[in-house]
Amino acid sequence: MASFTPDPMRAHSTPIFKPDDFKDVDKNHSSGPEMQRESISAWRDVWLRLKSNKMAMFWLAVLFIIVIMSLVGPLLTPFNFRTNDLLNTNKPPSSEHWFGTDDLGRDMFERTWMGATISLRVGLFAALIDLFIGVIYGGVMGYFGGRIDEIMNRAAEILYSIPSLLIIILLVVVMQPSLFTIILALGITGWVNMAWIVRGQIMQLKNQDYVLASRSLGAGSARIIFRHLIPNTIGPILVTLMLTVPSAIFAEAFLSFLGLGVQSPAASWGTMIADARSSMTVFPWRLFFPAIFISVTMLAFNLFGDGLRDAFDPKLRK
Amino acid sequence: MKAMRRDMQMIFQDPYASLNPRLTIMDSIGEALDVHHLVKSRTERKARIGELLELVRLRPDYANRYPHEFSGGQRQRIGIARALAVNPKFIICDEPISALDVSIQAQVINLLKELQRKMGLTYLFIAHDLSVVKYISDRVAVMYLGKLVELADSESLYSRPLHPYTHALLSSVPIPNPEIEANKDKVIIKGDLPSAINPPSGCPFRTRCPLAQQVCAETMPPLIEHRPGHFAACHFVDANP
Amino acid sequence: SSNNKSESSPTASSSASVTPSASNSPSASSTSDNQLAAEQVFRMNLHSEPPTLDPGMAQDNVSGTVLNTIFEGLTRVDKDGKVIPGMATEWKISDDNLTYTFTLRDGIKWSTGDPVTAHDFEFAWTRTLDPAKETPAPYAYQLYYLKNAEEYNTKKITDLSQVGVKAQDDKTLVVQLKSPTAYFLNLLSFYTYYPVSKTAVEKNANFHTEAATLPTNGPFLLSEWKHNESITLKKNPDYYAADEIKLNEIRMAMVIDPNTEISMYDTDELDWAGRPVGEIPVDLIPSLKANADANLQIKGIASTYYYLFNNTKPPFNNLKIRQAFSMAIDRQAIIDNVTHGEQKPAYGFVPYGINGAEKQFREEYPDSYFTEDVEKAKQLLAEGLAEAKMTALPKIELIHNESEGHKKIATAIVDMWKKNLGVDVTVQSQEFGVFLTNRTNLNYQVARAGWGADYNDPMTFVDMFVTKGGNNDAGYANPEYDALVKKAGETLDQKVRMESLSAAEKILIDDMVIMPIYYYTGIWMQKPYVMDVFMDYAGELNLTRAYIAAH
Amino acid sequence: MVRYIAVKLLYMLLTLFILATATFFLMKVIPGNPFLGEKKLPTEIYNNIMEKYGFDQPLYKQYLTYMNNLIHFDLGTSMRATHLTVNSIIQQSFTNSAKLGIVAIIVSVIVGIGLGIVSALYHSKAIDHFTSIVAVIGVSIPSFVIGPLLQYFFGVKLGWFHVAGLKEPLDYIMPTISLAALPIAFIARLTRSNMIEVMNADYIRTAKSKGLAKSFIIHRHALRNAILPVVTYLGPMTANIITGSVIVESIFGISGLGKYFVLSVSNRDYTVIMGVTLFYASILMIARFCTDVAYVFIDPRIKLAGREGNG
Amino acid sequence: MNKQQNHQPMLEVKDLRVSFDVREGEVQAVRGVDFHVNSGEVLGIVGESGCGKTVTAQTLMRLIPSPPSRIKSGSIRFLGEEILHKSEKEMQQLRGSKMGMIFQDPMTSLNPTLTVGRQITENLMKHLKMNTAQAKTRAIEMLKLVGIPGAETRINQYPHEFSGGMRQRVMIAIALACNPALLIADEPTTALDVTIQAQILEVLKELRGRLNTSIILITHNLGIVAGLCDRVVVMYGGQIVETGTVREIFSHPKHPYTEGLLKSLPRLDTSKSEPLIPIHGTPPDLVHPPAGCAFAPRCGYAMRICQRLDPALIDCGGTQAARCWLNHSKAQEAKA
Ligand SMILES: Nc1ncnc2c1ncn2[C@@H]1O[C@H](COP(=O)(O)OP(=O)(O)OP(=O)(O)O)[C@@H](O)[C@H]1O
Ligand SMILES: Nc1ncnc2c1ncn2[C@@H]1O[C@H](COP(=O)(O)OP(=O)(O)OP(=O)(O)O)[C@@H](O)[C@H]1O
Ligand SMILES: [Mg+2]
Ligand SMILES: [Mg+2]
Repeated sequence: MASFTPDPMRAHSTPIFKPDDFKDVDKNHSSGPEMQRESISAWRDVWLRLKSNKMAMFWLAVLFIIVIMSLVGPLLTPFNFRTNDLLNTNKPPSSEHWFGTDDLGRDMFERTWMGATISLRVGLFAALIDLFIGVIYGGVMGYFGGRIDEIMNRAAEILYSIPSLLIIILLVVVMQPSLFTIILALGITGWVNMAWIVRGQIMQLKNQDYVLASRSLGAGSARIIFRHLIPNTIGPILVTLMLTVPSAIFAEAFLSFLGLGVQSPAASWGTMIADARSSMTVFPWRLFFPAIFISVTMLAFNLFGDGLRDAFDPKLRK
Repeated sequence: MKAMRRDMQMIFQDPYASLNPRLTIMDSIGEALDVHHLVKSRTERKARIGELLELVRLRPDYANRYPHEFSGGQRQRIGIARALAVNPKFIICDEPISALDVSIQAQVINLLKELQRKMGLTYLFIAHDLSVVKYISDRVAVMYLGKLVELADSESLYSRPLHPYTHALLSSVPIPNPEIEANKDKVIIKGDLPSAINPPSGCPFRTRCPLAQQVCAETMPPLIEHRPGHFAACHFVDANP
Repeated sequence: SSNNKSESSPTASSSASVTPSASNSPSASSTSDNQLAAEQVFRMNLHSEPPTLDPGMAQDNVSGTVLNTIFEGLTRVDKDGKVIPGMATEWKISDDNLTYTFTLRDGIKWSTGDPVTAHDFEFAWTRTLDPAKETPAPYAYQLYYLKNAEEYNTKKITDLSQVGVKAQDDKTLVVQLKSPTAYFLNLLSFYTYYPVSKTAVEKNANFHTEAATLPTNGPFLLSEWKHNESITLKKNPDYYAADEIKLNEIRMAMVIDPNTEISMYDTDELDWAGRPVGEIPVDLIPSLKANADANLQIKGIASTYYYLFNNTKPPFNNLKIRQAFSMAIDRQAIIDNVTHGEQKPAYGFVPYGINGAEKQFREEYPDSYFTEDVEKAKQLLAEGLAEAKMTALPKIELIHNESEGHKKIATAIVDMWKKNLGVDVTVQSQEFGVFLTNRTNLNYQVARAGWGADYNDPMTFVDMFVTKGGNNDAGYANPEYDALVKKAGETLDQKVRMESLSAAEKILIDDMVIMPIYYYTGIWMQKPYVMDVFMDYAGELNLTRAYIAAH
Repeated sequence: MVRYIAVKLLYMLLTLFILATATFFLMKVIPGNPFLGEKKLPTEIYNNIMEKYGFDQPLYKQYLTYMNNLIHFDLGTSMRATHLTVNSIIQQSFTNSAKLGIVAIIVSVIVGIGLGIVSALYHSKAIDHFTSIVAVIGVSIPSFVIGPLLQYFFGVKLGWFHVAGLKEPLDYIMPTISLAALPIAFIARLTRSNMIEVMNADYIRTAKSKGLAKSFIIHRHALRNAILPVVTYLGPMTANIITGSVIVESIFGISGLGKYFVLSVSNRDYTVIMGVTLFYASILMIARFCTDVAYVFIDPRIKLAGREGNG
Repeated sequence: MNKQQNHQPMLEVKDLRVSFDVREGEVQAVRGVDFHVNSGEVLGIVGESGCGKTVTAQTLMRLIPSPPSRIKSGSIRFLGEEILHKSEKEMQQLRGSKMGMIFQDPMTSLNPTLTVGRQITENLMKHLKMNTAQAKTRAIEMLKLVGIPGAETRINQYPHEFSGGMRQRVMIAIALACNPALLIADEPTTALDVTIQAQILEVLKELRGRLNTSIILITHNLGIVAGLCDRVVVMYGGQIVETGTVREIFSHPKHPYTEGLLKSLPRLDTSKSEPLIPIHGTPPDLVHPPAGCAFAPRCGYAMRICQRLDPALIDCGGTQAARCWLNHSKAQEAKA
């Protein structure tokens, strides 16, 4: 017979028997404690998993701090983002000007946080456009396929090919510069990449059995796209966002050169970097601070995004 | 279409692939309820899902898990629960119990039969396990290479199979008794299964049929009613032992 | 940008007399040959592909920079700005100052070997004026000094023989002017007046598209033209003064980015960077000045940087408000801390470097038309508001064309207005085409502008703001001013002309039609071994007599 | 297949037509024209020029004329550099851009995918974070900063490469890095993200059960299933990179299409704008088409759109 | 049949415990499993769905992903060497060549983007160092062996072009390709019709006869167990509840669960009108396994001790042992 290891239970079994141990149990016993645990929806589940990811939460906190600083940062110094001090131009960081001053003697600390409000908003809106237009457009293209795909694809290609410079110039002519125009300008073509990425993923996923299963349950296309396909594309979607956001932040700088974005003396990280680039070897701090904050923000966003991605991936349980 | 989808349901052959890996089974089963608005509140939804899971002998507290956290048989049962969720009238069961242990098979079969009795359900039951098929079916169709070769009520088919393929099938069923199994002489049908891409001329089974003759290669035998309600497609029905 | 690239750049400023900046004068151009480096190659950056190398079609300083070295007109201008003979050895001017008779040099040749004749000049000029030309010449108006040139070009007459240029024979060219023009000989050195080989054009209408088919008559030949990449010029051995030409080769790169240009200069890939076609980034100027190796050069050029007020719409249809704005800024502070280019603060419109009757115009008539005075400005603003029956200024927007330098200046000025007058002005940077359209259509309140001399006379500035003048983007209309300009245009008496022009300028500034800011300087770097490159009063480069000293 | 390609071509032509129309009108409604400058031309000369180019005609007539020329493959000559035909500009600039672009694409694909795989394999380990940081810096620092920095350190300070131009093979290094930094980062992140998912798939377990080496499993089994978004991205990216980047071309003094195109917009060089736009769109569409075809090779379950619908 | 008790068993598993970490806690999927397989022997594993058969099988090949799984204790000795101490590289040498596995889920276990042919040939090329042509010939042979018609063309098709049963056969072909010494077959024939099933079983038998391959066969089909296996292990709730030779188990099951299993079988001779007799109740919660016998709540013979104490495997004579208090001498006394 099989050579089983001696069971410890067996060795000590005799003394622990009770007298009535070998009597039959009452037949109407309950089938054990039925512990109906709290039911958790998938979204809550994602959140719980995210919460337990220390790295992700750390970077979320960093993002949060940057947002807070963009609001309170400007209050921390006696300076004002627009007031020139022509006698103190291009001064390196000091105890007075923590991040130094720029070419018009304006306090860089002040301007960095002022720039944060604009750049963060631009990034946020670009991300929203990507999510709402890009993902949906791509989802519809990919899922329906056939002629719908062909036509939507072509429309996207046209939008993507029209020189954005011309569109921006047109916008300058017909609209006042404002955050809205920035969003509009970025929104016209910013989402196309996302749409294509999502389309590709969905073309790959839509042949999966679970889509068929869901359809046979009577689920509509919208349900299949949003509930089944898009959550399974979350990885590439998050990654694409990470490309969109900094691109939008720099595109905004470009817009402001053409009269659409934020206008001097207001600043954004993008315009600050663009302004500082010609003298970056001479006054490196003017480039350094906005660049480092964009990088840290993007890093936070990405590493948080990684955590989010992992949280969405049920197979990656820690 | 949606209404029809509700009346008609399908249990998929591959339970794992037919479950969305990113949805908890609560959501996968709940989807059926949501789509057809079968529940009014969250608590009702939860209760109904719990009920369904218990029907297929899964612990309701597994509801928050994801498909990959289940065993093969458990997944298959989730598929069944999902199909039952919408109270369909007609269910296509594509090998619904192949991955279940016999005890749970028995439970599921009992369940299906009970539902059939209570609600007048109709099943199209696709299976390889002939004993199960016999037990659950009223009528049985045997297919070979995309063609129907025999169709009869199950009693008649099992007691007096007409087609040589059916015959071979029945004799291949493994019997859960080591004594019998050891001594049984099976009709292991010889020859390769022909390709569906390039099916043989005439009767598709002829390449493996012990009775095959010239005529089988030339003409496809029609499906003929040999006895009342018992159809078979073979040139040599009578020659069949 | 198109017509005059230099004027869209704010980095340059100031006047000829400012900062003698020992730029390019190696003690009295006396060059003993043993000082020459073995390799006589000069490398510069041309910024971008020249739009054309057809002298008749050119209108920009990139093309001009190349054309000036490969072609030569009837006259040349020497390093001191004096007109000296070029293709013509001598000329006679009639008493009414309307007819010029030129005699061409002997032995002058096209690079094809054909002789350069008076017919080539006649042909070139009339071709430029031809209104039916396949691509009309934009700079045809540079020839409007000739009799009936404008009429012919604008199709008022069709008879070519009435136009005031005629080759009497191969060697003699007779030119008739519409009216006496004091600076006509000077104009003849400008590229629109260059000759074009008649035989070449008749053979191949696209003669100007490739190096191989473009005949030139200047000190250098177009040896290689890689479109959009580079241009190489070689010394022309047949040039009549070939012995004066030391450089064997001029290589022109086409790099747009100013920082790259400077890096190339730093790594000895270029001998010259900056003015006239390039631009030194403002932020780098202080450090370059401090760095002796960089050898930064600054020289005043005849251009003015100013802001236009829209004189037709409130609030800037009110003189006092205009004055308040103009007086409330600190020009010297901008130059010292923002532009860094040693420009001269401008309180008038005509820049330094423009000739007056005897001396420079600016020396004869200093620009002391107004002074900066914050207190007065505040008071004027209050008065102006009252006059205009306003309690506060409306929203004001300042537009400029897209450029880092313009933005900087605008931001500084807006901040001064804010500090000194308490007014909020927003700045909008606009794409060049949009900006020009807005400015032309008076669709602005305050707009940035710059103007460089077309020829060395105050007229090139002052005639701008005549009523309905083509370049009058301020919407200014003043008959008194118009009359003064007209008067100056009708006489050859320099004294009277200058008097009238300065009177007109005074009206212009008293009315504060524009707000002058500074007079440009040209800023560039040249390797210390580059000798005898001259920058003229307008900031154009004369490379023809340059050489590379041994180093 | 022939029919399929024919239908595709028809769609492409239609797309080009719509694009040409849209660009034409867009170009015309925005202010400015090729003959504006700080110094204005005298009215008569200006009008004469306008008349010569037909700009005085009603817009629809200009449009018809343009379309007529287009149908005859006549893109015209540049309005600013009148000595160059649009065809020759595209041909010459594109060659320059494409040379650099192809190098950059190859580098970004190889490095990007490599980094992505490494990240995925060491998911949540230090090296993953490190590559993430590198990738994020790649997208957060724009090429107009990377380029000059490289130029400053390797060109000016160390003197290893020419600051501008592509005179020697080594000169490709700096512009390639500037051009490829962003795609590398993006490709790495895309690869990583999908790779993590794929590495958990059942078929990878099957592959492991065969005793295959890890590297083999990755390149044969995992990569193919993870690569789809990278291929998607490669379509437009290829179109963008081989037609050149203004910034990189300006910084490194390369006479490419990207630089030329931006110049042509500010000069309102209508014929060039149009020609380059159509050229770019054609490349984009071809690249997108190749992407779609590549999908089918990568994942046989995907059916080409236009061949078979899916409701 | 092959009584090889004296030999060192080919595979020996001792006190294997595998858990999964989920939010609610730890799913103790395998809770102390001991068994061995001799060479040339077919060991059947049957048991409740979800009782840990697949987890056990995958642990044998170290294929279970970790995290989320954890091997908490135990040892797996294969050919005398400890599997759990091997490096990933060493495992690569074993897998495919010495141990082959047929996975339960044939749909997701094949790579959708590679042709079936490639998926079969690659381990041939790796372990048997065949060249492409040889491998291809062999792959076609294997496909024929498992009864796939038109193997020559099928080899170039992709998994999604195959029916469920065919994919399962491809999986079998992959596992068999290199003639492993130990074949772990996790429900290899669920999707096959009986004729093909019979054919596959013949192949397995032949393999064992010819190469002395050991087979661990996990299945729910007791008929197959009866026909093919030498010994059987019955699992319930992550434990082995009964073990013995096929005959012993089928003729006189010593554990109520085994008994229940055998009773709930539908047979060809079962009448339609009588309901099948399933085992009532729900399987145990593996996050909080009961203190006593896991089967007690569902057991018709449950005694008080069953709810309190988990029994050990108790010898029942012959090679049979069962984890049930009923077999304890005291219970027999009490019953008597
Ligand atoms: N990744 C996982 N996370 C959590 N629990 C898991 C996971 N995988 C399996 N389980 C649980 O472990 C137990 C054993 O699963 P296993 O797959 O071994 O069952 P099985 O015996 O193969 O059943 P079947 O016959 O249904 O295939 C099951 O209860 C299952 O729910
Ligand atoms: N997408 C496809 N492309 C090509 N052939 C296919 C495709 N899907 C199925 N087939 C072929 O069609 C035939 C029937 O497949 P089907 O899935 O209906 O088989 P089945 O009867 O369900 O078999 P099983 O019992 O093995 O599941 C098979 O030969 C299969 O190879
Ligand atoms: Mg299993
Ligand atoms: Mg099937």
